[in-house]
Amino acid sequence: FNEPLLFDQGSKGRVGCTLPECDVPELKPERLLPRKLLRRDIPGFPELSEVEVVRHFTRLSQHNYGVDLGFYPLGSCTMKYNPKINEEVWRLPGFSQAHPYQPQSLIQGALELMYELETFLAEISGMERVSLQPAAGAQGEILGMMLIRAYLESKGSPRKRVLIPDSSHGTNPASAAICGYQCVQIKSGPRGRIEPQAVADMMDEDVAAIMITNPNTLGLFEDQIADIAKIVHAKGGQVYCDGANLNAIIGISRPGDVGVDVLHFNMHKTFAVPHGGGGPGAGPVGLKAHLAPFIPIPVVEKKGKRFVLNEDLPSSIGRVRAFYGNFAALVRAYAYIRSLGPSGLRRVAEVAVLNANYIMNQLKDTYHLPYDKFCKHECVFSDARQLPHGVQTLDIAKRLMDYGFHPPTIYFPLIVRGAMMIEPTETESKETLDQFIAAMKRIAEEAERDPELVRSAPHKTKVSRLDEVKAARQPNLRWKGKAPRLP
Amino acid sequence: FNEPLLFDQGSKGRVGCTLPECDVPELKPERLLPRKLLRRDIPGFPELSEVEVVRHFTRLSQHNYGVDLGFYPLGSCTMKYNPKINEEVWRLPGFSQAHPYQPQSLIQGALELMYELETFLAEISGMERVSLQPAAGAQGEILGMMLIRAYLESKGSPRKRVLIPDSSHGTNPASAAICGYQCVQIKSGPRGRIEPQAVADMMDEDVAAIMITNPNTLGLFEDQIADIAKIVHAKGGQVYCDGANLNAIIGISRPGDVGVDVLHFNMHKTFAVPHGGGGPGAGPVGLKAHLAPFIPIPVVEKKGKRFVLNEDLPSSIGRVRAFYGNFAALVRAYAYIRSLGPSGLRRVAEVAVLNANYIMNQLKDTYHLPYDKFCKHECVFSDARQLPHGVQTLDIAKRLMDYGFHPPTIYFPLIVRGAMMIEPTETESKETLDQFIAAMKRIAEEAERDPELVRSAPHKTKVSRLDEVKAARQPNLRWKGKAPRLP
Amino acid sequence: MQYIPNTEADCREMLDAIGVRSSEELFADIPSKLRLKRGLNLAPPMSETGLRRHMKGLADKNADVEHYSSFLGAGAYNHFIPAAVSHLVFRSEFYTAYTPYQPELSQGTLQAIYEYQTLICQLTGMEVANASMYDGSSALAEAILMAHRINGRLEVVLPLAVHPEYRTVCHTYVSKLGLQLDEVPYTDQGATDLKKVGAAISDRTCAVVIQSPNFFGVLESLDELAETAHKAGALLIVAVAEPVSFGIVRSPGESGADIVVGEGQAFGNHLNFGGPYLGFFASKEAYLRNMPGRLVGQTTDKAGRPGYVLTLATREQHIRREKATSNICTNEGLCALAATVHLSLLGRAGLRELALLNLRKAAYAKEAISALRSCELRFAGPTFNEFVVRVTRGTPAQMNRGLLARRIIGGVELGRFYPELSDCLLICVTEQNSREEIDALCKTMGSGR
Amino acid sequence: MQYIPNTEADCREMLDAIGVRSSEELFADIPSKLRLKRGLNLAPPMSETGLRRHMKGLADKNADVEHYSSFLGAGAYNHFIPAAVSHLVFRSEFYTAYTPYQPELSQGTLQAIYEYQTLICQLTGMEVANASMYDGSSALAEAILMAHRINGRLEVVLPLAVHPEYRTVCHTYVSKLGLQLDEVPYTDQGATDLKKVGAAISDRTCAVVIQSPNFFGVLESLDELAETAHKAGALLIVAVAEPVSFGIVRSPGESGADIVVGEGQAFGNHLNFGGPYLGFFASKEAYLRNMPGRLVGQTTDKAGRPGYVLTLATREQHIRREKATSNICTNEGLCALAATVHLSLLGRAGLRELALLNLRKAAYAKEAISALRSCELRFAGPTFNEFVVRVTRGTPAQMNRGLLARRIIGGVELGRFYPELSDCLLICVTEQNSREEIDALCKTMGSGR
Repeated sequence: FNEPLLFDQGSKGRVGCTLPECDVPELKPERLLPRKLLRRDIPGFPELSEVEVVRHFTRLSQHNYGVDLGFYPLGSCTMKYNPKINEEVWRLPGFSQAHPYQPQSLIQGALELMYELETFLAEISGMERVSLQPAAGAQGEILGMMLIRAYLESKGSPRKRVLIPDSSHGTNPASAAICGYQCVQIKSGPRGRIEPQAVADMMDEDVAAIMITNPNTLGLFEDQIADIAKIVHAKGGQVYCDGANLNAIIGISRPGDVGVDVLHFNMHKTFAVPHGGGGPGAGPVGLKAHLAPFIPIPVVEKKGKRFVLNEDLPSSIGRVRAFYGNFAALVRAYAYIRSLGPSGLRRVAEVAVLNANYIMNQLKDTYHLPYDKFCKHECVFSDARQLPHGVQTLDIAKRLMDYGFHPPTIYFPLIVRGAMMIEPTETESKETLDQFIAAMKRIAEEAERDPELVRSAPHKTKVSRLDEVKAARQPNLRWKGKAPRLP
Repeated sequence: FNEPLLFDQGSKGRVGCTLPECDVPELKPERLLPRKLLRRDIPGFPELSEVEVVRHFTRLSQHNYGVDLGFYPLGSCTMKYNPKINEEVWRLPGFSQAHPYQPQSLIQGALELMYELETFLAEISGMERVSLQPAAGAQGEILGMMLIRAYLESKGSPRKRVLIPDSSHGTNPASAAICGYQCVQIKSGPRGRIEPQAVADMMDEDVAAIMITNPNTLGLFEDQIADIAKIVHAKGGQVYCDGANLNAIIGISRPGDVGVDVLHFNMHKTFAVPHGGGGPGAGPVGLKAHLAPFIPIPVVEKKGKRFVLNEDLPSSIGRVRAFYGNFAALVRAYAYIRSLGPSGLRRVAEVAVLNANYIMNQLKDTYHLPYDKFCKHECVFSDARQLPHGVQTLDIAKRLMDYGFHPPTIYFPLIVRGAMMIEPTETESKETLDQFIAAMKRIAEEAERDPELVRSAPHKTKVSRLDEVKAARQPNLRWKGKAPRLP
Repeated sequence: MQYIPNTEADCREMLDAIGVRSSEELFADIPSKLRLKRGLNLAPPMSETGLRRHMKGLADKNADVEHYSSFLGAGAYNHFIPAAVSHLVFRSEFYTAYTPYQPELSQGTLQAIYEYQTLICQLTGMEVANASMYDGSSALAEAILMAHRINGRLEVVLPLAVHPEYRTVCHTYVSKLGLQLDEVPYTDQGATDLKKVGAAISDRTCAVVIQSPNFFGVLESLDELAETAHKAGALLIVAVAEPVSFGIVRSPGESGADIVVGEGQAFGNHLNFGGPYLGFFASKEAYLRNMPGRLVGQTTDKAGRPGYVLTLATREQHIRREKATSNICTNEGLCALAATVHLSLLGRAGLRELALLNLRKAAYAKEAISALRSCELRFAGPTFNEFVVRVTRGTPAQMNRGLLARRIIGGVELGRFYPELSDCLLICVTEQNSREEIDALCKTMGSGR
Repeated sequence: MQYIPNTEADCREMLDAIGVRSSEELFADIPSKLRLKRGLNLAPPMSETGLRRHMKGLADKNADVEHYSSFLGAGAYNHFIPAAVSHLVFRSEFYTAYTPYQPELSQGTLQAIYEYQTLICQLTGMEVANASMYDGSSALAEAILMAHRINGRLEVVLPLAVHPEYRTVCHTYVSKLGLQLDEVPYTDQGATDLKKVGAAISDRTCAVVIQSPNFFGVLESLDELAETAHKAGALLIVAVAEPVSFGIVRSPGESGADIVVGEGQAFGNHLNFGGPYLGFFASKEAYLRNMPGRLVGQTTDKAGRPGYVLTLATREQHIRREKATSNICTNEGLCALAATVHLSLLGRAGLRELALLNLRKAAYAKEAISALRSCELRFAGPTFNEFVVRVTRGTPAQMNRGLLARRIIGGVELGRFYPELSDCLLICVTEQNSREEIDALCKTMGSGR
């Protein structure tokens, strides 16, 4: 059933909540503010009862697919199960109802948590300091590049260019650009990995850094990362690691041990913080000691038994957001780490990798696999075998919906034409993987037998394929209605 | 998509939650209990991870329809909107985590709430005492009849018979029977109400009581209830009122003022406690002073500023359940009464009655209306006009599902052949009523134009009509699987 | 009026459509003398903020087991409830639905109840289970009524070691139908005196009731009892108030029980100051048609797909009216759902582990307390997670006051129910009580005040 | 391992299918020297019970606005959140979804964002709004970057009355691109000195930033500013940190703003010790293609039914990579949903009433405080729900300590951000502060310690 917009429902004068009674003198607004500053009305604003609001959003929710409904193998997004206890603990009043400017004596629990989380993330990544401030991975990237820039400036020059592999995440080039760098692309080698020689060829003293995703977006471990780091460091450059795919190596290999200078984490990927349909996440940044003077303020420090916020860092780059980061997301990540402990976190990586390899192995005879052997947390297929039947990746993705699955990430990484990037995560059972594999095989059969069935999918969703061209050509970005309504 | 049973999922050795570590000596069970009392295993019991359990019940929930999804006009069930704040407050630890046997000094808030709720319910109903103990309306009925029996016994004889109108709720006769009474049916008069003369004809000194539902299940107010009460009282009988339909008259007329001796309330109808897909509800019982000595123990009393539980009532009939009633339901009912206050509660009745009359008025030209004029909280139609086309009430009900509505109560009250009993409640907007009315009119058209479409409905639900005969003839009441599973 | 969408203007339109001038006219059928001539005398309305504050104020006047160490049991158990349980149970599709009269829109509720019925059968070792009863006590009373429907006899053996409030409920429920309840004492083991039971049984005996673990926490010997009862043509009704024991204790079904009932609160339901709780009810298949309450069965739809419906409704009051097996209509569906979710999470291994943890913790406490000079164990029989302690210095009330001063809620004072045990406390230990808490309990109990 | 379904046996089967002996073999591509040779040095795993207890222990070491009276604002506001908000936002279909890349499975999220964009346009008086930014401060920084993309100029006027942390964020964000931020002082009204702004503007000016209500709670005069900026070819960027003011204060759009950004936390989002919050971002339609962040648009499906999609992605980094309008990928979708739900509940009348209530309560407090001998109002300009108090007896820190002794969290000590205001407190009053609380605040402030 179609659900009308909020603005097309309701009736004049309805309200959906009660406010406390006014227990102070009820002066007219004209007595309190200059008349020219006053607003009369907000035409078109909703007028609904609580009942209507609850039904509206309950129905909308049923038009959505989440991890709690089923398999969500979006590659590179690590859509793992979000533990319910974590959703309970972050809402404790001491966390969710604390004001950021409370006196430090009244926020000792929050500071302790942040202090410990920094320690945990440093240990997990092999980095020396961690800033918890960035609100998302992409903001972590900006912060990381800013730190590198500040460090290089302190050495005399910020330099000009940043090296970015063609298998990098989409946000990497944009992040470097915001920090004033030009991006230079490095081609992956035939093994789907960066070749040290390619880096050596590009590396000079105008290059500020290389941004590496490891494991990369082909799901492969950059096994020469240590050599690459040496090459970059030799010319005074820095190594930035996009940690979006940390889930594959947690407890097994630490970026800090293999030459990485800066790394961002995605709390909403590796550490089971729910993604919220597009955030909020959190993207802490780990760094080596030489970058520590530039870390954003404030930092949490321990003085004896007390925790304090220190803003007195003269070389700090400043802040990337107000206050201290997406604290409620940090609470969940902290709880997750405490639940699993060292052995549990390592088991996460082992099973995540096993699950991905199982899918890769079971589907490699059905779909074209551009890079073979073993993968880490995700595997990448292409539509090369289906294209001759006129069925492409988009069609396969849409058809998966009819089988009850969320599609994988598609057309990414760009270096694989028609890529399907499948990341199962460790929270999926073998049975679910088997069902997904069976569906993928059936779709491959359908592509041969009845390609139109696949091309016209999805057939079971609330809406069929949407006209994205129309959306972009004639942008309709808000309800315009007929404001003001009838009196 | 079909969701397999819990027992057909999972894999040997999976667990869905962690238990605290054992911090006491881990003695073998054989050392703690006699071997013959020990259990080895529970074959077939679920073995699932948290992920699987969460997905299972999330999916099942989407196979359900609730008030939060739409209109649910089940007559006599008063499916009104359940305020979300009430769901929040009952879960406060002081309510939800209090043990019933805590010392009285540690339960003063709970006792105060119960004491006040008793006062509120007495004021609303015009009764003199209220027992909060019954867990549901039907248990309230049992308790009410037990009180009457105990009172009559104290006067010399419990008597033998109970008069029950043909428009009464289904549970009334069963409740009277459990208390050892024979039931005698009274026919409604042509106005859909009980005629005093019919009662006078049946009334003698073997009749213990009359059980009246007011407003009755035709949605009509028993306007002669005061005269009927006089007739019954004159012969020493008692008047029991089924208060399931109190929503229609709250703040307007009080059963206690019109001759009722005992009345049960349904907290999950009138007082917005959610029904939970079949409970828990709560069914407090209001009573007049002469029945008070027989009230179940314990009762809450106020001594100075303190509240106490009193168990010392020598004539009490005892208890109908352990502890004090469905307390968490009582908390919600209390919160609801405090939210609305006197004017809000009266408005509930006014709008509930207006909504029902609006539907009755708008549909009376389309569907047969056995009893005309104004109704109270619900209206009753029949399928008399559709039957000639081979479409009956059941078909109309099922077809409503295709329009996104829950069907009304059907084939009840029994005195209307093919009854459709529609109770909109006050929490529905005019727009929703208009949509429902439009759907009902379309179905009436369909019944003429394309009766098979209606007869084969529903078409849009997860399952089509289910074989209820098979279910009853070959009862399959549990999973039997192949226990024990493979090792 | 956030819960009443229709505004004055909406109402006006509807009144016009109906053709009346005011909503007053719609109440014209209520004679003036039957009207309330004044407003209700209730507190004025509260805003949501005000209500939240007020309710928090009331709640804060209570203690709760989150803020105190508690050793109370006696039919209401403080067990850990995983966060996933309330997350799922409070999905509004479940809790804002009615009894599943229309199966096509209620497959979620119905399948969950079918699963619940299966779990109850597995736990109790019985063949059929219903969709829930109000609580353990009323389930027991209904079990007696059911036994009476089966064999028509009028005498029931009801041991004193059955929960005292359950016994009161049974008396209240069955006395109107002429049934007679015969009490039987307990031994120094804290178990029901089986000899006395044997002596009380005759060919007039309808049923023998037994609770295990009983009110004193002691596990009863069911096998002999089943034999004795069956020999006399009576039914054995077993009540279980602490169902976590099912994880480690042999099921009543294996011992020959005919009807097994009890309190399911321990699975997924909060203490809630005594309610709502969850009566479970299971029996042998032979007695199915005498069973009270709702039943969900599996069937198929017109397309042959599996589906679930309420079934065997011919036993129920809306078909048989006064001949119904019971008058139960609304039951405790959401509590049953909570139990189903919790049991699914615990699972085969988890339930056993949980039961074992309770057993071990209680054993640890029992041993520590038996070593104190101020107390002794009152009974010698095997117990699960509760046991009775006799206070030898001072009174139980004094001991509890001393504990309370240390934010420990001690045991239930048994004098309240058994005058002969007025020097005793009933102590319950669950997985929620850490060793630290148990040590603090013992230390304070041992300190003599 | 309740979150990892596969057991050892399941893993064994999968390894066999893959044809390797152990999961170790799957990591063969990680050279031994790049391996961690030891276990991670972290605390051992905790059970769910243990975790809950531990987290509660940490939370209890913090104060919260439920247990204290708080008068803190300064960019983070304590407003009442109706229970329906979290009930809806924590439906798992919403919070366990990813960014809606596949619209057919994401219509719920997408329609809600479309509604959110509409609400933001209505509130700000602007023509287009995006799907959310990280918070108010980064939204402001992005607004400056956007203005730079539009007119290519490099100088930005940034008044001192803008939130100090927002200013720091702007500096951090824009300095790498050669933009220059010129600070402008405030007057004794507490408003930005418009003459000085005028003097600072030239044909090199990219944008003029203004916050209203500003950091001191004072409402700025936007109309003149818009005129001055536009005359010089510069854009006017208006930041709003307390959006409840939209209910009663004229919208920036009406005053001629080009870009309006701000902090939406006040709508439906908890204080959360500073995050996650909700950056909102709106502009004139003419600048649409320079806007950062995600956008949702309405379109139709193949059957002509309306539906929603992420659109205008050509501005974004996965298409344009380093030429993208910003690098934002994950934003604050769930916070935007909470705001949408809260605003729907408040509605047209409720938002106005809420704003008025804040205005009146703050005015009441302002008047009471101005009557004290120990304090005076520092600025004379009109304010919404915050205002600056100069402490004339003792220090702000002393005054706050005195308040804290009565469980009142006083105002923000402004010396932290403005050395010249080190004798001042910034006091915020919302609908959450009862008159009683305000009276207690004033009484304690007046008691001289």
